Amino acid sequence: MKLLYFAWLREKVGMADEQVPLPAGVTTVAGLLDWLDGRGGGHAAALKDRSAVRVAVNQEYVGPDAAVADGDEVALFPPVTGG
Amino acid sequence: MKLLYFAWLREKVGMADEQVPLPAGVTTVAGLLDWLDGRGGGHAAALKDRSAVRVAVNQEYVGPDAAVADGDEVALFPPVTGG
Amino acid sequence: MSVRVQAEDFDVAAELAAVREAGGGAGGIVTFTGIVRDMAGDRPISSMTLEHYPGMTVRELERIEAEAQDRWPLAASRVIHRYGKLFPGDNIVLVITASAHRQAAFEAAEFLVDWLKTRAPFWKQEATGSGPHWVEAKASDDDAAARWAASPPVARSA
Amino acid sequence: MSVRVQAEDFDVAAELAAVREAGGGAGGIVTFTGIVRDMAGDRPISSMTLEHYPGMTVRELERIEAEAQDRWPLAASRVIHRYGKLFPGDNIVLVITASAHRQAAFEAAEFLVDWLKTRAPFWKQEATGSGPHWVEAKASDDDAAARWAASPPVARSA
Repeated sequence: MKLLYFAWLREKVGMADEQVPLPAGVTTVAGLLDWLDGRGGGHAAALKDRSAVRVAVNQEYVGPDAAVADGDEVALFPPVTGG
Repeated sequence: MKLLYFAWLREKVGMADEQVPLPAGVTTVAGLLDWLDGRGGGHAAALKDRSAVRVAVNQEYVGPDAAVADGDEVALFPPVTGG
Repeated sequence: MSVRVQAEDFDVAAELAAVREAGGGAGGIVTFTGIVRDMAGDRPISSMTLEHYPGMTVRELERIEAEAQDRWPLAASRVIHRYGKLFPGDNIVLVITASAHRQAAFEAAEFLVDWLKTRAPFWKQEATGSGPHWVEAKASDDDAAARWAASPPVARSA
Repeated sequence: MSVRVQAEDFDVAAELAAVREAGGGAGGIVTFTGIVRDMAGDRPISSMTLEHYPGMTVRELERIEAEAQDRWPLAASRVIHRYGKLFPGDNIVLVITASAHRQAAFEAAEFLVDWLKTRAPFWKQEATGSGPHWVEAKASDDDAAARWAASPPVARSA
């Protein structure tokens, strides 16, 4: 699956995107965030305050219970500030 | 006093403005309208439906109880439709 | 902070640039352009004539604008209203409001348009196939204007 | 009926002319122009960088515009949002709505701006004397957007 990071999440993670295989046992957004958090370092720092993280799967906003599958594009970012 | 008529009130009265001395006994807008109505003809036709007549004295919107005095500019017109 | 009543057309871009200049650090600018329609209900309009009360119009527009300035934190504003003979597609009225708070700019612009429609001494006469007729004031315009009687200004961040 | 995401500036007058052309007999056009401010609170801003999510932004803007079209009787509309490095006074965003009903045009424009601020995947980073910092989302923007969840469209006459 493709992971994308934006704004300060990108800065904390230390990269704009990465390709990872679907981690074993991960079926939802919440599960994916737990797994990323478990990788420690920049990922853990970026996910420290989970309430500040928004997620889009295949470019659609989703909640923590949404399903993720291999091949998905999953984007993590802070609340938007455009307009 | 100077009387001004606008829009269909002007058309019904048959003139855009006229100069009249303050009629005897007239002290309010309502009194002035009664006096104008009593002149008959175009004036009476224009004042037939009093609820459709708006009045400004010296370029300020006023109600029927407002005072009128000699030298005033009194304008009669239908509800506005600009904008 | 600027009202005009004029027969000639106005240039929205030029007015917007002037408000932008005057508005300094305003984060949002709202513009309303009112345009002569080509239909009155189901009758095509060939032209429209706007009569006004010259002595009173500028004065009333200034009052309406001052009221908007009192109610909302506006960095700049502009109201221009045309009179005379106009054709479908022509500009009639322009309202511009600039504010650091976008909702203030929106509300003030809406307020100005609502008040223009119910307070500014202009009368529209439309020329249609069945002859000229005076446009009747709409109760909905009074309702729209009445909204502002009780409502306090809101100033959320832009 | 038209959204764009672009690095280059937009010409408000040209966009307004295009909406006017597309809008046919629309009696009212509302425009919102969002501009880079020169201050963030009490700190002067030297520049601002807008990051966005290219795959998702146009899609989300189209969805927001379609929602506005569903809710209000719009004759035409336009949404343009810039990204990249911008300076105080630069244009950021443009929303235009045209409708026969002025209140519909106003409400739809406000709805579009509110939704842009809470749904469109853009992030602002401001450069100030104390270095670059990411702008934080405002609760007031969520409140503004939440207004539209329950409110039915209104269509008084223009």
